[in-house]
Amino acid sequence: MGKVGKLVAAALVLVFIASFAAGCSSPKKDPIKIGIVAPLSGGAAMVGDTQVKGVALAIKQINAAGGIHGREVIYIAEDDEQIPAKSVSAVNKLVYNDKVDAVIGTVNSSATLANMEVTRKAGVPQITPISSNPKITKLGNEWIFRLQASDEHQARAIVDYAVNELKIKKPAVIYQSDDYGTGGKDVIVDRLKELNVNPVAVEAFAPDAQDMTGQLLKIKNAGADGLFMWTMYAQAALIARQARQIGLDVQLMGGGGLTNPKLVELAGDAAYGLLNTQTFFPDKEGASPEAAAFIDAYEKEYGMLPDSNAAMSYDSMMILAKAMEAAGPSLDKKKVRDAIAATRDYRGVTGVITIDEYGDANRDILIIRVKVGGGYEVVWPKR
Amino acid sequence: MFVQQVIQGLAIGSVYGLMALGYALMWQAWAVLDFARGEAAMIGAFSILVFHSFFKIPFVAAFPLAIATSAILGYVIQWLAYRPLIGGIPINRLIATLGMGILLRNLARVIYGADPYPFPTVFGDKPVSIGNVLVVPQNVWITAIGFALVVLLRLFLTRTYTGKAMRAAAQDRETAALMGIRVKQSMALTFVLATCLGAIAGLLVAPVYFVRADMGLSIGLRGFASAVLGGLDSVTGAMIGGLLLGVTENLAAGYISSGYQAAIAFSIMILILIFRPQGIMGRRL
Amino acid sequence: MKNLYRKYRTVALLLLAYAVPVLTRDPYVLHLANMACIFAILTLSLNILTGFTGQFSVGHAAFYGIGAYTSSLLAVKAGAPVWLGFLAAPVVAAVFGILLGLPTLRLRGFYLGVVTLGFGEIMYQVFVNWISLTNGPKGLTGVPAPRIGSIVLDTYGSYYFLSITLLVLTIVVAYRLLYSRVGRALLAIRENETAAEAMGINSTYYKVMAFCVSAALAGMAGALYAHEIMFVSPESFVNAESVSILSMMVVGGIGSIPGSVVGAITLTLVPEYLRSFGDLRLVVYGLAIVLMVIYSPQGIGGWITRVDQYLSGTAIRKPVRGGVERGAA
Amino acid sequence: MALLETQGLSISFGGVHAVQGVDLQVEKGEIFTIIGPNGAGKTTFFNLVTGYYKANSGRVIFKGDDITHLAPYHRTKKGIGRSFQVLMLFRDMTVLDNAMVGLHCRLKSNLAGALLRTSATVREEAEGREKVRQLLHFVGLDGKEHEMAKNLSYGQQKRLDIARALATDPEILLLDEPAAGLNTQDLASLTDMIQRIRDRGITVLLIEHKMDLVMSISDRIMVLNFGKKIAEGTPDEVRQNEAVIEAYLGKEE
Repeated sequence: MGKVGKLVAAALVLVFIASFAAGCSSPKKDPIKIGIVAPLSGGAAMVGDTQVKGVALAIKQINAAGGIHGREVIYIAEDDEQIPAKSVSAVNKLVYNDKVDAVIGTVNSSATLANMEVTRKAGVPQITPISSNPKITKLGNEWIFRLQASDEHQARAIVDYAVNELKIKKPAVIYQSDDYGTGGKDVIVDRLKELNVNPVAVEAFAPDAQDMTGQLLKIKNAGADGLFMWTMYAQAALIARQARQIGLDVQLMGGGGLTNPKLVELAGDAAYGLLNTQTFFPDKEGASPEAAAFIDAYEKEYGMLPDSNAAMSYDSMMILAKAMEAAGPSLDKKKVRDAIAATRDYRGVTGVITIDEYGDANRDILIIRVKVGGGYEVVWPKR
Repeated sequence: MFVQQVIQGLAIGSVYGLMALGYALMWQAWAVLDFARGEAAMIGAFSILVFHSFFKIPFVAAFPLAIATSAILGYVIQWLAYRPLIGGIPINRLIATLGMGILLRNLARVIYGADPYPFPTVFGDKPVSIGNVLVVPQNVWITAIGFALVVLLRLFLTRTYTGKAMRAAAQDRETAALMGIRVKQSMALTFVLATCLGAIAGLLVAPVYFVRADMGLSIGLRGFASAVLGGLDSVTGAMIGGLLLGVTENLAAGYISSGYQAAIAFSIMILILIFRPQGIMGRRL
Repeated sequence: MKNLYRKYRTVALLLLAYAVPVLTRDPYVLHLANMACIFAILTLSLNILTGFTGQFSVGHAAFYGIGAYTSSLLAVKAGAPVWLGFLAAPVVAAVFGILLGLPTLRLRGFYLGVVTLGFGEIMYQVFVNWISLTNGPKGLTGVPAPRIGSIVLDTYGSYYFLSITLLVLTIVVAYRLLYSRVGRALLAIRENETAAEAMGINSTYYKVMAFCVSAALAGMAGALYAHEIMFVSPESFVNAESVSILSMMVVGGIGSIPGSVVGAITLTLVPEYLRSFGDLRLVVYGLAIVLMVIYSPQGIGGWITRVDQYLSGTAIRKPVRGGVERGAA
Repeated sequence: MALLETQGLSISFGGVHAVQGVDLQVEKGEIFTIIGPNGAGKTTFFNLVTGYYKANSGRVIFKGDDITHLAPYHRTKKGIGRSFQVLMLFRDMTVLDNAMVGLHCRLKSNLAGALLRTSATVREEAEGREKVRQLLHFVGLDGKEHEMAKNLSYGQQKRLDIARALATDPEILLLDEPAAGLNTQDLASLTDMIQRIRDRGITVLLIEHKMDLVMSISDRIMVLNFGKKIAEGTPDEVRQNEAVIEAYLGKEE
C-alpha cells in the first residue's frame, strides 16, 4: 500500500468516525422529528426527491407559523434505494435510532408493504403519500395511512371517461411491470370488461426500459384507437415520442404518475392532449386557492414546478401536523394516529380529503388534459 | 409489422452495439469487463447537455468539446481506479469498475439531480415513410455511425502502430514492454478511446432516451451482453451482438410476450452461447 | 497466551456472535445483524462456487429469490409449516442450480458469467410475470414468522438466533467441504481443469455439484430473508443484488471463509453507517469499494489470516486463495 | 496380452496429420520410451491415450478393454496416470493437497460424508494422508508438505508432478519429458526414480529427449516422425536403425 493510499484510507476512516459522532450528538432543544423514507438513489430517485421537497416545504411553513405545540419540526430523510430490505433498515433506523414521531413514505408499494411492519410493531404513525397498492391499507394495519387516491379509483375514472365520453372502442394498455403499473393495468382491464369493451392489446415493459417500440408496434397493428398507460412521467414521455415515431396516433391516457411539469419538457408536442387522472391540479390557472398558493411557494422555494407527488407529500405532512396539534402536547402516538384517522373534509392542495375506515384518503378525482403548448385544463368533471 | 419491428430493433440494437464496442475494446486492452462502461455514455451525454443546452454552444462545437471532456474524465478515471490494478487480480479490477460505476452514477445524481433532461434532436426525429415502413432519420444515423466506428476501429487496431501496440500490450504485457511499447500509456489510451466511444453512444442516444444519471445502467448491461454474445475479442462481433439483441428484444415483445421481453432475449443468448461458447465472432478458446 | 487463543478463539467468537441480542436491544441494529447473517450466507455460497471452484457467477440473486419464494409460497398459499419451507427452499434452489450448472460443460469465465447474468434476468422476470403464482410485482404479504414450540420468532432479536445458527451451519458446511476430498476436487478444478481431469476428477460432475451446493445455501438464505421481512417481492432479487453479493465476496477475499463473513458484514453495515453522508452516501460507498480493492487486493480475509497467524503464532496452512484470479477473469 | 495397445491411432488438425496410424503395444512392467524430433506428435499421442483428444480413427485398448471413447478422468480411474510436459500443478494449493488430489479416484467419501464428517471419511482421510506422505517421501519431498506448490523450486515441482500422478495409483504411468530443464543432480535422481517406479510394478511410458537417459533405462523405444512410427525396438536396435539416424539422430547435431 502506497503512502498516499494509507493517508487517504486513514482520512476516510476519520471522516466516517467524525460524521458518525456528529450524527449522534443531540441538539439542545427538543424538536418534533419526522422521518422521511424515500428512494433517493436509483431509478425512482426523481420521485423520492420531490417527496422530500414536498414534506420539507410543509415543515418550513409549519415552523414559520410557530411549529407544533410551540415546538420546532425537523425531518430526517433516509434513502431506501427502492429495495424492500433496505427500506426496512431505513425505517428501523428512523424509528429506533432517531426516535421519530411519525414516518412519511415511501414511494414504491413493495417497499412500503415491507417497512410498514416496522412502524406497526413500534406503534409509530406512518403516511405514505403515493404508494398505490390497494393491499397497503387492507391488511388491518392501523398505523398506516395513504394520501394517494388508490389506483382503483383513478383507473376506473379514466376508463369510464374514455369509454363513455371519448367513445373509445378498441383500447390498448401498456404498463410498466412493477407494482404501480401492474396494479393500474389490472383495474383498467377489469373495468373495461365490466363495460363490455375488450382491450385489443395489453403490453408490459420493464421499469428501466428505454425502447418500447416493440410493444407499441404490436398495439398499432392491433388497430387500437386509444392507449392507457400506467407508468411514471419519464417513461410516458418515451412512449409518447416513440408512438409518434412509429405512426401510432391515438389518444394517450394515464394515471396520477404522469402529472409532472417535466412530461411536456421531455415529450414535447407528443404529450399535447394527453389525459390523466389527478386530485392535484398542477396549473396555477384554474387551481383551487390552496393548490395555487402551494404551487407558488414551491416554485419560489425550489425554482421548479411541483409534481403531484410533491403535493401529496405536502398534504401528508400538513394532515400529520393537524393531527399532532389535535392529539395534544404529549404527542401520544396512538392519539396522533387516531387524529389522522379522524381527518374529515380537510382542504388540502390535492383536494378535499377525508380519511376512510381503511386509512385511505378519499376525494374527487379530476381528469386533466395537457394543453397545446403546455399547461393543464380540467376536462372532468365538466364545469 | 415484421419489417418495422426489425427496423426498430436495429435502432436500439445499434445503441447496444455502440456500448458493446467499448466493452470489446476494454476486454482486448485491459482483459476486464468494465461495469462502468455505461457511465461513459452518461458522461458523454451530460457533457453535451452542459455545453449545448446549458452554455448554448452550437452542436457542431459542443460535440468535440463533449468528446474532449469525456476523454479527459476518462483519463482521470483510469488513473484513479484502473491503473493501480494493472497486473493485479482480474476480478478485483472488475469490482473496482463496479465501485467506480456506483460512484459516477451517484455523483452525477448529486450534481444534476435524478430527473431526466430532454436533449434536442440533431438528425431529426420525424419519421419518414419508405414503402409501408416508417424510418426515423436519427435512428439511421445512429446505426450508420455505429458501423462507421466499427470500420474505423478495425483499421485503427490492425493498421496503425498505436493500435497494434495496444493489442500487443493487451495480449502479453511483459513481452510488449520488452519490445519497447509503453504499456501503461497504451492502456490509458485504450481506456480514453473506449470512454470516447461510450460518450459518442451517450450523446447519440441523448435525444432519443433523454439524459439522466442512471441512463448507463440499462444500456450498459445490454451492451455487456451484446459484447459477450458477439465475442469479446471482436469489434465487429460487438456490433453484430448488439443488433441481434436489439432485434430479438423487439421481436420478443411484438410476437411472444412483452412481459418476458428480456427473459426471451436472454434465453436466446444463452442458447447461442451454449452452441458457440466463444461468441458469434469470437475466436475459439 | 497463544495456546489460549488457539484453543478458545472459535468458542469466543461463537459466544460473541450469539450474544449480540443481549448486548443490544436496538431493533435497528438487530435487523441489520439479521441482514448481515443473510448476506454472509449468500456470500459464502457464492464463494463456494467462485472462490473454491472458479466458476464465475453474476446471477446469484436468482437462487436467493427462488429460495425466498419457495418458502413463502409454501407458507402463504399451501399453509405449510414454516420449517418445511426452510427445508424446501434449498432443495428447489439446488434443482435450479443443477440446471444452471449444466451449461458449464461448455462455458468458461465471463462467457459463463453472462449466462448466469441472463439466468438472473430470466428468474426476475418470472417472479414479476408469473402473477398467479408469485403475485407479481405486488409481492406476497403475510409471510409468517417461524415458531419453536410456543415461542414465535417475530422480533428481530429472537429471529437473530435463527439467522446466526444458519450462518454458523453454513460456515461449518463451507469448512467441511473445503477440507475434504470433494473440496480438493473443487479447488483442483479452479486451479487447473486439465490437470484435475488427469487426477481422475470428473470436472463436469463437480462443477455441477458446486452449483448445486451453492444454490442450496443461497436458497436457504432466501427463506431466511422472507421470514424476516415477512414480505417478498421481485425487487429484492434483481441483478444489482447479485452484484452486491459479488462485491462482498471480493471485498472479503476470494476463497476466504472468514473473509466472506466479514465482507458481508462490512458491506451491509457501511451503507447504513454512511447515512450521515446524506446525498453523497453512495458516492462514498463506491469510492470505498474502489479503495478496498486497490489497497487490499487480498480482501479483508487477507488481514484476518495475518492477524490470526500472529495471535496464534503459527503460519498455518490455510491459503485457499486464488479463485478466478487467473483465467476466468 | 499387452497392457496398453493402440491400433491405427490417428488424428489430424486442420489437414495436418499429427498422429497417423500408430500401432503400439506396451507390455506390463517395462519402461517404454517414445522419442522423435520436435513436432513429431509425441505429446499429441499421449493426449490421445489419455483422452484429451478424440482420435479421428483407431483404437486405444487398456487391459483388454477398448477405452477409445472414455473421458480422461475415467481413464485415470482405470489406471492410466500422467505427468505433464508443461507443469500443471495446482499452484495455490499445498504440496500435500496436490498429492491428495491425485488420490481422488482412489477415495470414496462423497459430499454427504464430507459434510457430516462420518467416521469412514475421517479414517479414509487419515489413511490417504499417510499414503501421500509416503509418496512424497518416495519422490524426495519430505518436509515440504505444507509449502504452496508455486513456492517449490522447478525440480521439486517436477517431482511433485510425478508424486501426484503416482497417487492416482496407476498401472501405467505416462511421463512427458520429465527431464526437461533439470540440472545434472536432479537428472540422476530422476533416472533412479523412474527405475524405482518400475520396481513398484508400474509400467512406464515415457517421452524424452535426453538420449543418455532414454538409452540407459528404456526396455523398448518407439520413434515417431511427422506423426508416423518409423522404428521400434530395443535401444540398440533403434540406435542402429537407418531411418532413425536419418530422420532424427542425424539431425540432432
